Amino acid sequence: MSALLEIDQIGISFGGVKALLGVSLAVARGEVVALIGPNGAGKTTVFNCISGLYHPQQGRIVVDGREIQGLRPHRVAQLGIARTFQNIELFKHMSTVDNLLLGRHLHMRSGVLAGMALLGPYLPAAREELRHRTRVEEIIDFLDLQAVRGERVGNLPYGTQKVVELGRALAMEPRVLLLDEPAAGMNLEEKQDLRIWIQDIVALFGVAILLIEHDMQFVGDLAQRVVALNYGECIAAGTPAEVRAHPEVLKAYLGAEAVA
Amino acid sequence: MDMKRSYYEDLRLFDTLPLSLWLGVAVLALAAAPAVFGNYPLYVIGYIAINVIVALGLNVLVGYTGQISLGHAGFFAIGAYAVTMLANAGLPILPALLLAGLIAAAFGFLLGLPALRLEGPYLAVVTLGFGLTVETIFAKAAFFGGATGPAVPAFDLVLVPGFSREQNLYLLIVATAGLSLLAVRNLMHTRVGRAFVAIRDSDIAASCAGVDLTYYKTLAFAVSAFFTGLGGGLFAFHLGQVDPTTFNLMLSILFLAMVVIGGVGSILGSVLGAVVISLLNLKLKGLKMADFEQLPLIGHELAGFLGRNFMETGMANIQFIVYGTILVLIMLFEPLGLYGIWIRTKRYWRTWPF
Amino acid sequence: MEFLGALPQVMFSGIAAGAVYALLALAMVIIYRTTEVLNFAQGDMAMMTTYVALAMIVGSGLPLYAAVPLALAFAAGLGAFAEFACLRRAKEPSVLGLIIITLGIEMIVFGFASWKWGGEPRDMPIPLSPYDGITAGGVIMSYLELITIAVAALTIGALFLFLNRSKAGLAMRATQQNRAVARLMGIRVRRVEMFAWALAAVVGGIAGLLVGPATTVEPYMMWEPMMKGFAAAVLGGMTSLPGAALGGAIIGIVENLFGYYVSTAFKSVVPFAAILLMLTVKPSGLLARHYVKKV
Amino acid sequence: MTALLALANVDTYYGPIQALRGASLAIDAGGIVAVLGANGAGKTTLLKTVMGLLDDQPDKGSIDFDGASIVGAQTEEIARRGIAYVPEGREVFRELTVLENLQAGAFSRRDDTAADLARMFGYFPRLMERRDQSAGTLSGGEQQMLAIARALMSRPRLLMLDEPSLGLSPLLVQEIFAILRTINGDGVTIFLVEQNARMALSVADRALVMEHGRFVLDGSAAEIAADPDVQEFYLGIAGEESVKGYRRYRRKKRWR
Amino acid sequence: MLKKLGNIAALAASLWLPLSASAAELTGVTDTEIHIAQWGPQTGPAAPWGSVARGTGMLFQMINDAGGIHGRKIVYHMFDDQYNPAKTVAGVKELVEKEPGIFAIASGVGTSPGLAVKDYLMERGIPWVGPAAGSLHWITPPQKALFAVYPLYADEAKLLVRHLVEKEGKKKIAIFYASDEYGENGHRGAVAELQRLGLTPAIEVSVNQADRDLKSHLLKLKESGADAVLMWVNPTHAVITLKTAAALQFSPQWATSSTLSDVPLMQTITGGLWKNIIFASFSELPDADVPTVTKYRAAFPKYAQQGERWGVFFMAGIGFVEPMVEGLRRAGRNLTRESFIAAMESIRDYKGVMGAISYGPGQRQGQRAVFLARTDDTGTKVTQLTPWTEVK
Repeated sequence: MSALLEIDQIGISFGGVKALLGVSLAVARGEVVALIGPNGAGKTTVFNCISGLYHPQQGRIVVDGREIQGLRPHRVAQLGIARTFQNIELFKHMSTVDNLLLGRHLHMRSGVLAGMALLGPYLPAAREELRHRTRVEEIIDFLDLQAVRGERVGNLPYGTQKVVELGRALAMEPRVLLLDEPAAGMNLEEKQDLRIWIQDIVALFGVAILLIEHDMQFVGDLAQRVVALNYGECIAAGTPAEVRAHPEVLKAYLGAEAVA
Repeated sequence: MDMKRSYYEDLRLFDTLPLSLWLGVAVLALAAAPAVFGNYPLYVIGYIAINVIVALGLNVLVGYTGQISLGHAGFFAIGAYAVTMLANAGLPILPALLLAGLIAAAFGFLLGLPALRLEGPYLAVVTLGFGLTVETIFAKAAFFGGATGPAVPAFDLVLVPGFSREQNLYLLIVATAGLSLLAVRNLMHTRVGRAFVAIRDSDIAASCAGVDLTYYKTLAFAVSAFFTGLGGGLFAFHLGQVDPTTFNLMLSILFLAMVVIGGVGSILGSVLGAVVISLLNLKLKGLKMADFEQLPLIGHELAGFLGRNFMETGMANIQFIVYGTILVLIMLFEPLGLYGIWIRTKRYWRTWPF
Repeated sequence: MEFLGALPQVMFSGIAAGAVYALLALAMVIIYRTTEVLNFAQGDMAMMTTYVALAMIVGSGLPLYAAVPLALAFAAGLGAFAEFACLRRAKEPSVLGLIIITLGIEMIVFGFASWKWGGEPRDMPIPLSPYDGITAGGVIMSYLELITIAVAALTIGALFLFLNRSKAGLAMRATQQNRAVARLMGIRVRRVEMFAWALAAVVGGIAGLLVGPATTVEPYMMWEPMMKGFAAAVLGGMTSLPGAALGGAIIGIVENLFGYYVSTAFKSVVPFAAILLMLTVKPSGLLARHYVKKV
Repeated sequence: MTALLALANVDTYYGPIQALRGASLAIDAGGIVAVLGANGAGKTTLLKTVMGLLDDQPDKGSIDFDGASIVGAQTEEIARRGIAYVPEGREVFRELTVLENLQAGAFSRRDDTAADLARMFGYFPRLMERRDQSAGTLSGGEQQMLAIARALMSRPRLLMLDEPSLGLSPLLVQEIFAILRTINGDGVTIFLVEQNARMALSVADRALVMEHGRFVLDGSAAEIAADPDVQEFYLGIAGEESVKGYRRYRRKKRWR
Repeated sequence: MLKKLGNIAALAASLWLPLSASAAELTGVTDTEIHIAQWGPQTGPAAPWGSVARGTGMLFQMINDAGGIHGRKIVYHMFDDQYNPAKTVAGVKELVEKEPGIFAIASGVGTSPGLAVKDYLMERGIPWVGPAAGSLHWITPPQKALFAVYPLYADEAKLLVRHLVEKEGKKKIAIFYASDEYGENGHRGAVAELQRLGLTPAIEVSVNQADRDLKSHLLKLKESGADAVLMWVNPTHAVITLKTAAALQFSPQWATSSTLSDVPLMQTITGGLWKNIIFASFSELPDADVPTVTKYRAAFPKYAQQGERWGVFFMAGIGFVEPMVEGLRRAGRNLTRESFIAAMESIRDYKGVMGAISYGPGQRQGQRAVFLARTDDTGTKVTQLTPWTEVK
């Protein structure tokens, strides 16, 4: 099976501290892969390498046959990679709709002059806005965000913000979706909503999802495969059950409680 | 509340009927002004309108993109000098103005490049240095007319036949301000403006959503500089003079004050800020000893006290105290600036008298 | 040979000028570190301090050694009052809003001083002839310049010790890093902030008292030094005390070298070009760490 | 005997949103008390209200510490009275060294702190190794340890912790909870707020459950752990969980 | 609600924009009043120059107290423009267009503010007498309604250089000048004169308005080996220059412009360094015992505001406007702008506190003569070096 996203032995260090040491993994279209590991294991660093925020010093990152390591973030995004963030990086002063419309940035064309000249509904910039607004409304319906459509997202509750962030990533119509602790801070109910959405996203759009999550139940329900990191190294990979039982993982991550 | 029938209504300029009506009235009033008013009110409105253009431009940078600039007097100067020299070289006024804006935009782009990685005080110092450098270069180079600057050619554009030079100039300035208002407002509601705001709120997320930070940050500088340069170009005709010392740090600070006092990241705020600061600037006068004498009860005593302890010749400086106090008070009680006060007033009126 | 002959003299002049910039930079850094406010009123607060000293010397006939401490005490009060009356009252302040508040304070102080003492320049009498100095290795060093450098160095050293060795200094550093958590430690952050403003006003006031005798006392006497002080603070990194001192010295030296060897016309803007170059290499200034936001 | 900390009918607003609705609670000196609750239930708000970190809040109600009201007092004064608070997300002074962080913790004390320093290094030997390192370079777990040690430096009578397990691996969470036990054994009353209900219940003597800004359950840790609702919603103890979860999801959709 | 807002807006508008639709010619002259305006910085960095405008005010008060001019009192509209041309224009337009208008402009401080209103005034034929700046702009080309008094900066510089070379025997003359119109004009005049004498400047150093650290400037001057320095800067820079020069043990012969001719002021603010300075003077010295000066000096305590100082600028405010008063007198009771301009053109060798002033058809630079003087070793006594001299 050829993977849509393939990470091959990437390594990166910051000021002599090695953050990643030859991490490899692959995600295929329609697959959910989870990345687990204790804090500081380098999970988010992997994400940052993929999205171009960091440039790995070793190894390759390949999307659909094209090497992307070293590309700047917006170039990576152009190749169809969207992500969410651990601590929510929304555009706080914009409305939900505008946040999602920003997700459509890549698919829109109008520049400064067209933007300034927007006057009636028939000028190109306005037509484009309306077209993409329709797409955004579909996502709003899908994620149940109708009630907060026009709210400033900075005023929304934490859980809703996480959903808006997911919506923004979806608006990009990505081929690969990177979710950094999407369920963190959510209650059980919200987590279940989220799980259904993620499953639907995979089913409907056929994206490849790479996910960081601490909640092993959540991971077990969603992911086909799990990769465990510790101190920047892959210590285990396989099905959730396999990884959960892996002795290295137990030692580094789950601790004695889970063994018992 | 939400009675909109199509998504376009979110984009439309005037979302309510009363607002459209009032704006119509304002446009008509401004257009009719030259027929009614003498030179002086036209001068004041023109001065305000120029500042509105600059405040809009600066707000694109400061308010929407979240970058600070203490050097916009530099772009203003570039616009003024460019118009003057292009017009002196024989270019008609309208193309000269447009070109001046574009030249300023080009410099904005250049300044935007080093500013890419800088923020806060660092950006403040770099832009401050830019403004000072521009001022110094214009003042020093014989090519630019040295200490008194180049002579500004007569304003010979006729928009309405039969109108005087001042009236035509007024119309051009106000029309340009109106168009700038529209342009900036529209820009902020579409793709590019959204990218600016996104960069301000989270540049990392914006870049991961496909926004090219380098391009849009420098673009914000260029757009901002364009409007500021345009304002500078109009200012050259409005004042009839380009003197390098006019474009000093105080002017940059004045522009910044307009944006912040008006309301960062708000179109209406830019207008309100420009109006208030311009009027304070032109209208604020110092007090005289007689003003204190006239106060009831304590007047005489107070005047005596002030006479003993302060310089009567320095009494005009009370205007600085008033000016400063107004700035402090607005910022203390309404961090959103005049725009915030406007919002509150609106809310108050909506529920009045309850 | 002759070309470089003046180099030591130019360098010395640069350091003497830089000493004043360094003090103003320090004052800005103290406030910025503690309260994240860029205090554009710093220069005019120093001007006011200088006028107060002058009024005590000329008006009340106090000797210099009595007038200076009293003026500095006044500066402390002025700084504390500005913090107490204005900055502290700001609701949900934005960075720009705070800057505008300090500009407002600046205008008030400027207006008040001009009203009280008029716009004409004045002389700050000191019991020291401007001609006196020592000559070493061909470098003429006036006593006033030597005193300026010495006072600046002492102030910087004392501040450094205070912040790094004393409990109050620790409280200031803790407040700077995380105001809310500092309060959880029982640190009375409002007092700390007020104290920071007072301290900064004193340090700036010292700069004013050094500028006064070398130039004139007039309402806008500190505008230019203030701008250079701000530049020096940024050059050093905005949060670093040694950085501010170093930045001041660099700016003083760069502009004197440029003024002497190249052109006086662009002397005052050259430091900014130097800063631009430096910042493109190190966007956080010389001695401050650059924090890249983590996601 | 009066309770160490007593809240009665406390209302707190975040802007227009009411976060606490008549919360009442009394904690006696000595034990470990845990508050469980979902995100947004008002747990953090509760602690911030006690510490006086929210301007002009609480809107209503009384908060007494050691018999005296602390409503309206400045945070720093509340801290000086003997409540230490370890905020969510650690919040160490990143640019200060470990030692300076600890000294800052002892800021309000005038007596000698050497003995307490030694005690902290006893609890957390890893901090001793890193005492001159700046705190920003520590790992997440070490920062949490530092935050707790720093809080203890003021010799508080009540230690309040907000989500000490947040973002830490299960192994570290265990380590930290074990130390909390020791600290409690040394005479510090502990009041903690946790989402990790299992961990919290394993260490606490008494537990409360918070929902929508008020307490809905109160009892010994064992009682709470045995409550069927708590088991389902907070401990996730249930068979065939996915299917059940899916059912719940559908039901929720209908009811909305 | 909207109505109320509208009312408020209308009210606000009416406050700021007084309706002045009456396009009728406003001349500023009534049966009992002559309205005259002047701008002058009372605040901001240029505030020290503001005393010029206050001096004019004292002259008008004295005239009014003595009965006015042909039965009319002078109403003096002085406003503070902070040396900001945008404010100057606003203030002038407001006064000119408001009832009853402005008859003429008296003095007006500064080249830049003056240039900003020059065309506006000249198009309307509003007379303007005695701009307070020695600029060539006022007389190139001569304007019908603009009468300059202030001698040209370039002429002062030429006289000083001539004196330094011919009388003091100086060979290496350095030029230290402000980088503004005042400095550049002085610089140009000095270089031209040196050229005429077959010399070149030892060094030409300019100083920016904002600079307060002049060490490198002074080092350059010192290194040039100049035995005399023509100092064409403002008072503050002069103070810093002398103090810095003292610190660098550099003591050339200083020569400077009429802008720095206020000896008591300069002596005070330099802390006693204003010694042995050669300076040009455009007016009688303020402490001179000549009747034209003593009558004002005697009246000063009665009219001056608290905080005022009897100095050169204050007195110049009188001197720049004396010819205007003379013109008003000569124009007679039937005062129009035409009759006033004709009267002004008839003035020959008028002598007030300034040098002799003459106008004529096509001649608009009233005063050309200055004299040179020097302070002694104590800095308190002034000796006149030359009589009133014109540069030919």
